[in-house]
Amino acid sequence: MATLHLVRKSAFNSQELLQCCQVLTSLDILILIDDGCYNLNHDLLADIKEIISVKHIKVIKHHAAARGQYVPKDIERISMSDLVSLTFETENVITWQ
Amino acid sequence: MATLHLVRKSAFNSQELLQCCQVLTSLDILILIDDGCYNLNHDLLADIKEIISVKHIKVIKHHAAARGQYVPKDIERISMSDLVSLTFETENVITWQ
Amino acid sequence: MANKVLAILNSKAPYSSTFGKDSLDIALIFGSYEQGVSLFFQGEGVFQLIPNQDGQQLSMKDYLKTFSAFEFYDIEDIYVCLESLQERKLSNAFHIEKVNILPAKEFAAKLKQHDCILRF
Amino acid sequence: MANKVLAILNSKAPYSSTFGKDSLDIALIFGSYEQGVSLFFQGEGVFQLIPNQDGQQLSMKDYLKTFSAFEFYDIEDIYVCLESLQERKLSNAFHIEKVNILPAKEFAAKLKQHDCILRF
Amino acid sequence: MNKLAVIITSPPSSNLSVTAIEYVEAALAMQIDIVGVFFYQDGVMHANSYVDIPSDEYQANAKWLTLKNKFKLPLHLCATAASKRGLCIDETIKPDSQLSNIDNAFAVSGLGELVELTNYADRVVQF
Amino acid sequence: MNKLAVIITSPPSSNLSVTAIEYVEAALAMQIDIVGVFFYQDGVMHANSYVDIPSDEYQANAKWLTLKNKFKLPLHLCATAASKRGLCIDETIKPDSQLSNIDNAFAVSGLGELVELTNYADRVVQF
Repeated sequence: MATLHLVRKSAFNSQELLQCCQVLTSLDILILIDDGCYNLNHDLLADIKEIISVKHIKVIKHHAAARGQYVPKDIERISMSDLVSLTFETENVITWQ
Repeated sequence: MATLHLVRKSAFNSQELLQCCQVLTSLDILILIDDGCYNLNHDLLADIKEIISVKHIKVIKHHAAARGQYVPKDIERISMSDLVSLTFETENVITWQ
Repeated sequence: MANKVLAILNSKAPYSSTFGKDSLDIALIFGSYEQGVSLFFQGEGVFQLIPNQDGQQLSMKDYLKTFSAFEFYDIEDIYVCLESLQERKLSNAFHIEKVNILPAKEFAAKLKQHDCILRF
Repeated sequence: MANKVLAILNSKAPYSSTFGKDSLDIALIFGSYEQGVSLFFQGEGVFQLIPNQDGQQLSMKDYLKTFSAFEFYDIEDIYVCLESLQERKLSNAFHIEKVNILPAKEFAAKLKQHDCILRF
Repeated sequence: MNKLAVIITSPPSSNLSVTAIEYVEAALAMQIDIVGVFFYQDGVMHANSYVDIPSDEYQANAKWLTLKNKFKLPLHLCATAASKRGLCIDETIKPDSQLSNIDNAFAVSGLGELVELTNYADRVVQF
Repeated sequence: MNKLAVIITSPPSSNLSVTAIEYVEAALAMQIDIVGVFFYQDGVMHANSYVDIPSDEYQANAKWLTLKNKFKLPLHLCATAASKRGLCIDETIKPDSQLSNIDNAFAVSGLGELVELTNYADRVVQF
């Protein structure tokens, strides 16, 4: 069972990413979206990489770019259409907002 | 110059108390109000006691009681009228919400 | 056709926002339609379960009292995250009965069994 | 009679909420009334100052561009909390000029000199 | 065919709503069957015809009307959430009357509609 | 005499508004001179006469009317914030007309009013 996690908030100011991390399992996919893009530079992302493969961490491309956030090469930048596809490639969705 | 700080949020889920702590100086007064009452049991309160006297930490009595929060004996429980008085006994106010 | 089973993940403290009440309304509707619904409490959401609360002191209608009607609505799967309790130095005393405390890993496993997960 | 001097403490990231824009509107009104106004950035608020942002990609009118008009409105006291930058691993590059980086203690001292402090 | 239900809880003044609308537009462009969009909490403000956003800013409310007209997208408004936020849920006032401030693209519903959508959809996404 | 200005940014559906109103009531009872209450951001919803909260819940909007009538408390509404949130800031519609949803206890103002209040008050408190 893979869950799609949409993280919309910054871990620098709220617990959403931490709580997501608490329920994350190895096949899950994590999407950084809206202010969740600030998490690209948060230390918690290292802990998350120990639970899921870095291939399973993705960021909405224009959301990161709008916020001036540098996206490391190993993190995939996706579009809204990609996000729609992922919604049906996983079994359920949790929105962390 | 004493500032009155109204902390309305829980430090377990947001940075308001930490940010308040960053700008707190020795004569300031800290009021735990609304969800700020949950901070009665947060570790950050110990750091705050090193900056201001525990006499300068107060909690809105019915806000803590409504939330089932135990108030240690050394922390004064105040009413809304007390809060109004404190507003004019200090030089300015910051609402952390 | 099997009915979908809903999980509601409660993440907000009870009084300052309407999230807890908005979440409860959904749980009760699903219950009254005889649709499976499980409740999960994590982070600040655990404050919805602690004892000795009294929203009336805040001039509110205290929706937490309605939690005692869960059994009537066949809402029996109630889970709270152990780590969230520990972070807040909370005991296992709750204002309703039959709350299951689960470590994050088991909490996650239960949560992910649901077809639909809403978070409030 | 001396005019009151306003400090605005900005604490939210720029795009997902309207706080940054709502705060800016107040700053510009005070500026246009020739009332003293100082701007402080702390916590997530520091993201309002970083370079290479582009709200248009979010289909927004990018209010951050208006920050370049601060000098025109005689808004010259702009302070950012050093600790907030460090927590977020941010450098001292900003999209406007003349931003003063202050350690928390000095940031606090400047802030508390104001008669009225609003936080957004 | 993949069936999707969407729940909107962010107000139109927030950029979070732009994200939701872009997601819905992308799904429609991919022929996903959106069985309904349910507006709850502050999301109900999307149905308020009195909302007046400056013309050079994003017009979330108008976007929903366009999507409704082009794709027959079902838009459901939670009546309880709406009446708490100044939408005129008065059954004696018709949606097309001058006195109603509810856009007539929206169907006034209850949470029962959310039960239906959840049962019918393969995925439910909250924005 | 101590002069106080209050800024309200929380919506009536939130218990944070109860706190604000209790604070204002306490100040009035202590003969504090409240030079004005300024409603901004989601606070403008307090002026929406269409807001309909169940009768057994706290009636924030009605509380403001009572305070206004009893103490001549000046209530100022930020027009820009209000029009974005579905209040009918149309100068061709009078506040007492059936078409306006702004409670006539509230004066429609701009941010300039906030400058005045800040200048005139000894303390400004934000809720």
